[in-house]
Amino acid sequence: MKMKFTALVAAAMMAAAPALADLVVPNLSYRTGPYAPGGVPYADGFQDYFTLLNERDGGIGGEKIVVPECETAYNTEKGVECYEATKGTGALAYNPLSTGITYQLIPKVTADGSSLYTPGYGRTSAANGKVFSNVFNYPANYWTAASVAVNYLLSENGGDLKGKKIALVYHNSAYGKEPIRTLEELSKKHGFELVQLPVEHPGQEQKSQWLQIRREKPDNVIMYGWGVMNAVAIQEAANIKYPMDQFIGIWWSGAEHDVLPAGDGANGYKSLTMHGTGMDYPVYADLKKYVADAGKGAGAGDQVGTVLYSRGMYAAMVIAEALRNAQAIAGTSAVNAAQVRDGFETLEITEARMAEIGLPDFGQAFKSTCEDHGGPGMARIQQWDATAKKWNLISGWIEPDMDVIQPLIMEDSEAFAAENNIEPRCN
Amino acid sequence: MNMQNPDGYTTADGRQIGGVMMEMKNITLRFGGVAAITDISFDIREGEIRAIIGPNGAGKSSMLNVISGFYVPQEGEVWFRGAKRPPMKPYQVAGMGIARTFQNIALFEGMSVLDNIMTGRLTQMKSGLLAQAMWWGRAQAEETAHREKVEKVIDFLEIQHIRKTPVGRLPYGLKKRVELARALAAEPKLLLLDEPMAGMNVEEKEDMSRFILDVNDEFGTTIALIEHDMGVVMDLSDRVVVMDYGKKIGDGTPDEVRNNQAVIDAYLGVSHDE
Amino acid sequence: MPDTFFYATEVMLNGLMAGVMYSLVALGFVLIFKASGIFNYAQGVLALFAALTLVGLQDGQIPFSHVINAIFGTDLHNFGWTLPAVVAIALTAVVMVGMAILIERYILKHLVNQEPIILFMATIGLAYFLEGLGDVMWGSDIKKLDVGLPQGISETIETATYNWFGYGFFIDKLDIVAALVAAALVIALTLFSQYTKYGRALRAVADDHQAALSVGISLRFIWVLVWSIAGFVALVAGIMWGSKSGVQFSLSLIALKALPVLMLGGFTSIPGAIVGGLIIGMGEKLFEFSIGPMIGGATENWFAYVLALLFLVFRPQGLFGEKIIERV
Amino acid sequence: MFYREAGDYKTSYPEDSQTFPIKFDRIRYYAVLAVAFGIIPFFINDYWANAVFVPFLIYAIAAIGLNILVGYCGQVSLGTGGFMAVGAYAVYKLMTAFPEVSILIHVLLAGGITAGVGVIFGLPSLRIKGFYLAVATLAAQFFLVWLFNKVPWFYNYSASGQISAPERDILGVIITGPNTTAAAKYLFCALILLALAWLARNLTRGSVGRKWMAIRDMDIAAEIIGVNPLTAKLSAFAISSFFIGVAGALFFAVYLGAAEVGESFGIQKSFLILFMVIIGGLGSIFGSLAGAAFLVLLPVFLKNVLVGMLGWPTDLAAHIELLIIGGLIIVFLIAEPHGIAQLWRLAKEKLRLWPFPH
Repeated sequence: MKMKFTALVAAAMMAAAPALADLVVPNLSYRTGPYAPGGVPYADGFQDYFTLLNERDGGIGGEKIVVPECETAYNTEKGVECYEATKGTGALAYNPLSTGITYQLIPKVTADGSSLYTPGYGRTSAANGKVFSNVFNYPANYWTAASVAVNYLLSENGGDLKGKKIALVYHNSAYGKEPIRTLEELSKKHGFELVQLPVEHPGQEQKSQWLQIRREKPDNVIMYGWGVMNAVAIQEAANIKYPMDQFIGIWWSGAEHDVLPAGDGANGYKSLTMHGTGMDYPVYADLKKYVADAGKGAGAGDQVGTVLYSRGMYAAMVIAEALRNAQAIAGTSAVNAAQVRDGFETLEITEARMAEIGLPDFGQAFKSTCEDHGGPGMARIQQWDATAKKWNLISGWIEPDMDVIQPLIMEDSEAFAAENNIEPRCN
Repeated sequence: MNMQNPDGYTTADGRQIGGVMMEMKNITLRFGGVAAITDISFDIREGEIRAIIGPNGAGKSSMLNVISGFYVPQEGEVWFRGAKRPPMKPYQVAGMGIARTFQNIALFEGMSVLDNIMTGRLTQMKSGLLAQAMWWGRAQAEETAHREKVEKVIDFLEIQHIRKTPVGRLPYGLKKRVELARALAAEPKLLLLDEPMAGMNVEEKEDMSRFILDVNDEFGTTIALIEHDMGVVMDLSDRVVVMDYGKKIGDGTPDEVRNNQAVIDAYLGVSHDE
Repeated sequence: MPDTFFYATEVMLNGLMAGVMYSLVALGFVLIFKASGIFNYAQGVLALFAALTLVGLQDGQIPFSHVINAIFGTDLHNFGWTLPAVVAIALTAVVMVGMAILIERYILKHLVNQEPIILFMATIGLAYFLEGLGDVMWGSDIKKLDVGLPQGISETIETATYNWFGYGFFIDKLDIVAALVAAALVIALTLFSQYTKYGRALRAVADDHQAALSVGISLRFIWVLVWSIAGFVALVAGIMWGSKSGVQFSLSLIALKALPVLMLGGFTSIPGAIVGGLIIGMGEKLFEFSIGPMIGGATENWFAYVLALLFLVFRPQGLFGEKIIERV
Repeated sequence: MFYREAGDYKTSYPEDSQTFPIKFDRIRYYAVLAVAFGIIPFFINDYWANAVFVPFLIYAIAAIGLNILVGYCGQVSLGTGGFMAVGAYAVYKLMTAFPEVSILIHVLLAGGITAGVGVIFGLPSLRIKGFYLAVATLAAQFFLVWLFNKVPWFYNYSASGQISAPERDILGVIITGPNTTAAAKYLFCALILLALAWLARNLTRGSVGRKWMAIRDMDIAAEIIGVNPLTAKLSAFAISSFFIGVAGALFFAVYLGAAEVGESFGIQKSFLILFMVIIGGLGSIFGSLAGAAFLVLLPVFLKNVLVGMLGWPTDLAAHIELLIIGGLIIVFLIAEPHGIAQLWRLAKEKLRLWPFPH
């Protein structure tokens, strides 16, 4: 009985293993659990882009891309299982869309030689390539987001935030706490008052926080939320009649399902974004032709063009470019994990290249170096139009205040290096 | 026979009874506004078999609970071996050498007969947590020594064959016997029996009576018991306290009590429910 | 500081309102515990399932479409109709009754006379099962629940209080509706248990299983009945919470907000569930308002439990329980 | 035929109270140990270690700990996740504060600290009983998670509050950090489990165990026959928390390598471990192991079958997984409310008679 069971598990694992010659990019997704509404579109976009490359171009450099999907349910233990299950198959890069799983995988991928790509999430200080050799989080991260938001508010207020009051409503978890230090520094620098309002997971009950906002009347509210917390916060803001255009979410608080439940009340709500929005990009024609119409779309196919779908697609695009870059450097199409890491480290994405791909002006141009894995950290502002039910970009690329952020990155990464005896590289 | 003699007396069957072991002085116990026991005093002598009788709801079990420290009376004092007993938790009372059985069997249903009886030895087992965790020589030796004592009780009560049986599977009569075994395993100075023969058939009652007498005889254990079967009470006990409505209405030898008018009235009247 | 006084009052009022929302969930627990001694952990998931079903019916979603599509390669999503809210609610209530029958037949019947902890675990198993079923049937994306309940600040109250006190209080219209619904629910339940044959049967079972059986009430029927009612209460809770925060997996976690209410009010007392909810709601909001800022905030989750715990340590019999006299 | 007790006489009381009174059981026990320590370490790879064996071993430790409290002492606790967090954060603070001290000592100290915390949160059990107590332990769960999330000292003031386990070794063999070999991880956890299971067995067969069980079966009677409920309950909380603390320390340091308190040690963890205990069998150490094995293996197995073999979409598979696990739990409780351990006992009783059924 026991033997049979073991044999069955072993057989099941064999069946899951793809052929070794392909380029393997596992998709550690979550389509279940409390954060599924965010995980589903992201995973769909991620899958679809690689499917497009396979169907249209025959893969990258002639190599098919295999994207084994593994359900993590946003749970670190399942994340471990997924990592271990896929790493034996020649996995080249991971993108787990979970800060918890990222922290957990950082030492593992470093030891195993593969790469971790965490655009806009994960461990911010991994931007310091000297310490985190195998982790890449360009083009932007949690701290640059906070700074971009403040810079946007500066520009709205004629460059002066002195005496203003800004409230931070955040998910009371590792992720939500990320921007606090940055914002504290910025509040010192620009002289605004910072009010911190943590919301406990899952965030269905936020009356206390929003009553406090109603009492204190902050000039602006910045939100770092995820999951049901976003929708509830926007609803509560509408309930207390907080002016929506004073309310800015990070890019994880700016999807359609966050604003739709509040109906008209959400009109004017703003959020950051690190990529374009909507379907007005040439790539969508190809996606329709080669993926959706061919019946090869991931998931239910109803997420195409949504904000988080776009983000999953963006992440896939960057990984694909890194693979292409790795092939160019290594001079072979069948690249291994170490070569892909080099591909990430020397990746440069230009505006011209993005136009070529069919995503003109979709993301910011950036160039990675040995020291800098974090990119320029810019973001744009998008605003929700409740009548048209769509997001509109209302700003160009806004730069973060790296003078404030860079020391913080150095401090945090050096503490990590000291705790773990890591010798800085790139000298 | 002079039962008021402080040094003891001799019973009809020639057993020598010692001085006062336990004395209840003016005990009053109330639940909320309702008095369960009102101003009762009596004593229990060394080596004696003392019975408490009375109709349902007379407060007998409550009295036993006062003795074993489970209820704390609002008024009155409990004296044990010449000293006033300070307020105590039940387990401390058990530690003084007072063991008991219960009206509705209170065995540990999830454990085997042997383990149940071994719990009777708990007050005397001293090895510490760490020693036990390591199962060091001392803990093991202690376990063995106590096991030997328990086996004696098992032999005495003739329950060798069910040693390893889970208590939950035993018939009622055997459960009663195991409960007695658990109390005896503690080697108590004073044994309290709450209706030891309730629900038993004649044969089982005879067995149980024999065990009670043997315990008193062989180990010299003082026994206080509550029982409904008048025949059994009169046969077994040296002295009887009679309670009704929480008050003492009689106290003396079985013969004296039998002829007490108040007692006769109480028993002829309708028994009242609890 | 009159401002602080007004703020505190406002927080308190909103705490009371939040408490009503907790009570709605707690009521379902109480009903089942009272009639069958089962601590039904699945109550939160029942609310989620009811809300999912309601939205699904209302929007004409095809149940299990995801599975069907996966297996047969079809592309089904919708029946293409929208039902009026009232019809959808009625249909969902029917589904909940059907569920109660199934639960009784396939689970409870086989677990009669088991220890409470076993029954408790069975309901956790049920919770997992229903969670999976809800996802498979209706999908796991976030859904908007709209049965036409008003939401947002009540301007009437704000203006009125502003005119009276110089400070406009914030009261959510949805909360007012919830309070009214809760009141109606309690009145309905009371009338039901006082004046109908089945209601009296229910009370008889709650008081004494044996006695109830001996007067010829089928225990199985009672269980179906009480689970149906609990299912209906779950539907009400699901509508309220779903209108507030959308319908999605996290909705099942509201069970955790009801547990301290149960501790405080007692597992068997309907008034306890209401008053307990009010105390917990008010207590946690006031604590977050007054002490929260000093210790970093986000205290509500644990403070509700600590409040209930402290209360129980000093009064183990709960809010409405009588002093326990232990007997041997 | 081989499985019998006839002819297996005991001549002394210690022999009678040994763990495996039947010879065949003893032999099988040694065989399992031989496989666990002599064979598996040589064949184990990262997947089997990280996805199956290490979580199983660690959950088994936690399940034994919780079983002491729930199964032996009858005090239902839903604070397990919080207590594991205490173990995890304690070991993290110790590891980073005293890097030169052996990790083994840190793990044991973390268990000790958790025991202390467990005693504090066990105090209400003296007044509160049954489900009220179960719900009350949730106070510990939520409060501890909040505390570790809120007070930066616990996570050494890192930006996000995540804790990461640095590399540590025992006698030159790396035990924590990414460079740990599968075999080292496995053996370290297996040895700790073996030692703790042995401790638990000793405690539960002696007078301490009897006190716990007496309290569990009938607390009032237990007190009257001389069990001090205060020490009995609190010792159960302490010992149980020690086990859970050690499990939490290993969970963070050896298994996950990095942890965030709300995510890794949330309320779901408390329920999961309670499940293991009940499905395995209350009041049975073997049952704790069986329950942990069942609930660690089942999801991995289902996932590999549904996604790997049948090729279903991952989300559908995950939902079906929930359905199956929930359904199985119910089926299990209906078929045998006393858990896998009881099924095993019944199977053995049948085996004892084999091949002659009468």
